[in-house]
Amino acid sequence: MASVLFEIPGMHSGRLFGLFLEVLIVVLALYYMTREKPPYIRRVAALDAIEEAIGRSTEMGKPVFFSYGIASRGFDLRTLIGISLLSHVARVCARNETQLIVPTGGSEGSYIVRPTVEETVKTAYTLEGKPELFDPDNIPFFSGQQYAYVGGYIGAMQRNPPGAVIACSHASEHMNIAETANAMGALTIMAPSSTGKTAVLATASDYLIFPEEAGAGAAYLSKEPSELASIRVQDILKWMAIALMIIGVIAATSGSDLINRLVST
Amino acid sequence: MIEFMELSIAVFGAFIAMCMFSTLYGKSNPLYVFAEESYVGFATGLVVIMAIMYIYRAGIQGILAGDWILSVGIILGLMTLTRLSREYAYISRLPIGISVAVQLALSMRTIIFSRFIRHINATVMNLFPADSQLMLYRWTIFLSLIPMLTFFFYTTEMKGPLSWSAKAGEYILYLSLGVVFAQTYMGRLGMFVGFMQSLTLPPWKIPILISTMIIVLAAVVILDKANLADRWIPG
Amino acid sequence: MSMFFKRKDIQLTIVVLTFLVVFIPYFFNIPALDAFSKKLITIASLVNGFTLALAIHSQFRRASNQWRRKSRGYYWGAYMLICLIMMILFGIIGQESAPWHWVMFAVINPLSSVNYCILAFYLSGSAARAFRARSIQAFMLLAAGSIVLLYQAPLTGAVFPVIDPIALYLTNTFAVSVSRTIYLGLATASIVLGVRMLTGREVSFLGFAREE
Amino acid sequence: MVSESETEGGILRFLATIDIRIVYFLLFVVVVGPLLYPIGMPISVSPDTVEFHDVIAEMGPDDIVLLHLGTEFSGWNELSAGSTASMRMLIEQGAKVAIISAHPEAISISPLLYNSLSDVMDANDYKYMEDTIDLGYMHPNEAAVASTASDFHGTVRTDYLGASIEGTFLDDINTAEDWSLIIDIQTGVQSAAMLNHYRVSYGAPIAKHCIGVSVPGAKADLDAELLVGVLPSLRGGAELETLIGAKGPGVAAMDAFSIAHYMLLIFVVLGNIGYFGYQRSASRRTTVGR
Repeated sequence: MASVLFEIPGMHSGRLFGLFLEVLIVVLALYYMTREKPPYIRRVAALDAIEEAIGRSTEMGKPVFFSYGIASRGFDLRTLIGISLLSHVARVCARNETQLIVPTGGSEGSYIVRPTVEETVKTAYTLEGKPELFDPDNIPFFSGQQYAYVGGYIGAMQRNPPGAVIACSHASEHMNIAETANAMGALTIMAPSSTGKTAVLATASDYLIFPEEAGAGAAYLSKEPSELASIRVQDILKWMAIALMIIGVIAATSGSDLINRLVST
Repeated sequence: MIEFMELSIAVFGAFIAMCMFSTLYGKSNPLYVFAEESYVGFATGLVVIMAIMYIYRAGIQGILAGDWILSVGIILGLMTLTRLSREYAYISRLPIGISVAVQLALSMRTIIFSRFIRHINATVMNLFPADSQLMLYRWTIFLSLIPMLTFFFYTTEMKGPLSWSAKAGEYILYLSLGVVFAQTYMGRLGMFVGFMQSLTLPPWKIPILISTMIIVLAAVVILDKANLADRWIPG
Repeated sequence: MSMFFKRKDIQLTIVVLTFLVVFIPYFFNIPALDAFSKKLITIASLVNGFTLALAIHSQFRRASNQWRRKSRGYYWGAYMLICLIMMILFGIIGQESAPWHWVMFAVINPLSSVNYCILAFYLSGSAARAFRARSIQAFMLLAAGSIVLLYQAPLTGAVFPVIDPIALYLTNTFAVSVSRTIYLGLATASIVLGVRMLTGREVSFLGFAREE
Repeated sequence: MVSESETEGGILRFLATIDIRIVYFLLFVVVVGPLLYPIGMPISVSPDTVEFHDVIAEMGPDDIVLLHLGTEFSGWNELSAGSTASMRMLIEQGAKVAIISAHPEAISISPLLYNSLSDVMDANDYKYMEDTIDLGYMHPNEAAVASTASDFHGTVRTDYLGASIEGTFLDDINTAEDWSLIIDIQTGVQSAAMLNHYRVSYGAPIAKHCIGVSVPGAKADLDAELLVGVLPSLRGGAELETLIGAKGPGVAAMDAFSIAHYMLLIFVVLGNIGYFGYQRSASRRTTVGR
């Protein structure tokens, strides 16, 4: 760690730039959340695959399995992205009158998340004008234990072969789900939540949604200002990171550690 | 002389492990369900007893030692139990809200350092150090990181140099994922090798392992061929 | 009184105040607030412990539903509950007791182990089946993966030392930059999510339904 | 009669669409075989392991080390060799060690660790409560990790069996910065929380022994100086055993480890030959048909 550029009395040393970034993110997020005009957002290819997968299941008369992960940390970023995608998938399924099965459980955090998921699916069916098609038995709770949940999930797929399986934000069980779905002949769309899982699922799924794409996809589909703002602010911060790195590297190579000291301040 | 305890653990442990492995046969069967339901029951029991122990040690012991403010934690914790009732579930909003707010603050106050600033710091380096290997590493990280970041832009139109950079980023991303795949395989294999080692050491366990393997495999095949596998599994 | 718990604005105000109590002393040197925030953190860790009651409740509900409907294999639910209750009893008897020790090593140890190491099989299977150089991207994945796989077998480095620097180069550079790319996006996304929660735009965690 | 090209197509087709269960069966064989009949293949030691070793080697009788068990039984199969070797080094150097579990299953792992090193502890007159303490399951969630980092004695008062820790070497620990070193045995349980609340907030040095899945992320953290050492997977454990001259289960597992890696590579190569050969011959047949 480089030494700090300066210190402010009453503040802990080395935390100023962090606080500055936090405040900047908050201000930018609030600005984009309240702005009338939504930011430009490019089409995410994997989203087309979701529609295609549901369409294929409808033609085959088979159900669609969708899971949002095991929510091991309750309502964290990945789970919320999963639920956001779920509300879209549920609407398309309701429109096509395709059976949608949403396995829940898998962790202690999942107990708190489950009721929200049920509400989300119910709302989607109501918004499509088909509340009578909503069946709570299609949102089974398998277990609060990760691998017991996987056992239930896999068993359900084996008994009721799906046309498509869309699984987001899972932990290590992602591979078990993908492999079983492949074995059952389903079209698999996997949205892993980390680098390691992305690498292994690249070999085991028909369509792969990168961790960041899932977030952008959720925002794109929901058109919800706060989710769109999230994507916009991420891009701005990435631009900022690139700028800091390029300037910093040029400075460091020419003998100045100004940028390193600035960000360490 | 092998103690009965040790022997029974080795025999039952190998048997139930093989029951779990039987899922690799490709079909659900009662032996697998036996292993799975045993795991759900015992593991949930373990988690519960550990949670009680934690509440006792970090909470009750503290209150008994005079740190009375911790009793707020116990009261709020008891309030979360109202989630079990449809009528009074709203009461649980307060403790859950407080708990989420603390987690959020803990994460927000540190993640900017551990997942942003420190990584910018680590990238901002002199690209011409004396050590040639270090120079190669630094150049590679710098030149691979920026295209990969541009690949993940969503609110900027991909035109001109940006689209070239994003394309390069995509190739680098797949190359990197290859490396990550290999490391992931190493991890899972390490677990498997380590586990099989625990079933073969000390050597008196070897016959137990081999016989349970044969028994479980035979049982699964027989159940499948006799169409009995489906009868005893939960529907 | 129930309005206190039911009103979204009151609940959100409490959330924001709690947040600030923990957030501010991390940056500013305010000893009294810092001491209070430390206690609040311990309190939150205790509250989380209680959510386990929801776990038992859900397991009981699942088992009793199976029993009531007499669906196929309904007795497994009862078996699972017996295991659960037995484990709690063993825990009460003591963590040094023989039954506890037996369950930990004869049941939980092998099952927990198999659950994860079975992934080695799935990974091998999918690599053997799907690791194909279908496109330039897939070729890059395959080439880098193969070099590192070769290096990871300890024998290779001992017999062909030339593989080590190449594989170390790949693991020390590309694997680092891909993780860094993900981290930089993750940090910002997490903070924006925090803003959404604190400003009431994401309220599902409080039990309010998510609407389209 | 079957023509030559069709036979070739048959083999290539077999390679391209191999039955997964053959792969599964062979993986069992190549792992169990060398464990039953060890070959004793040589292994090389990587720079990461040397760096991790050097960090632990600096610890002495005045140092208090936290061994953080963020693993369940499954991860322990992969990490036991490296963890035992690390603990052996600490015992031999006389450093004080406290153990905290972050997973319910880990409470039964610490006794395994002590048992496997009981002779080393006896030989070095290393005693429970005087030199080492097992604090049990104290990290169930992120808030709990932050709590032990910022107010250790406000959260932890007894060892795992309820004996008071007052008057022990842990009296010197108040916040995370008082630990000389943290050895984090990780499958991902409270791993980020340890970085955020021990390292970023208090600057405590963390050396991480992690499963293969976490290695890329750990390498990035090592590069960013959030970690002081990374010991990757079972292979790292075997290398550490080799470095300290205490060859054990880690080294013994390396035969199976090597062969299973080669097996996967062979399948990938054969699969690609099958894929290209089968596809090419398939397209040739189509062309002739036209």
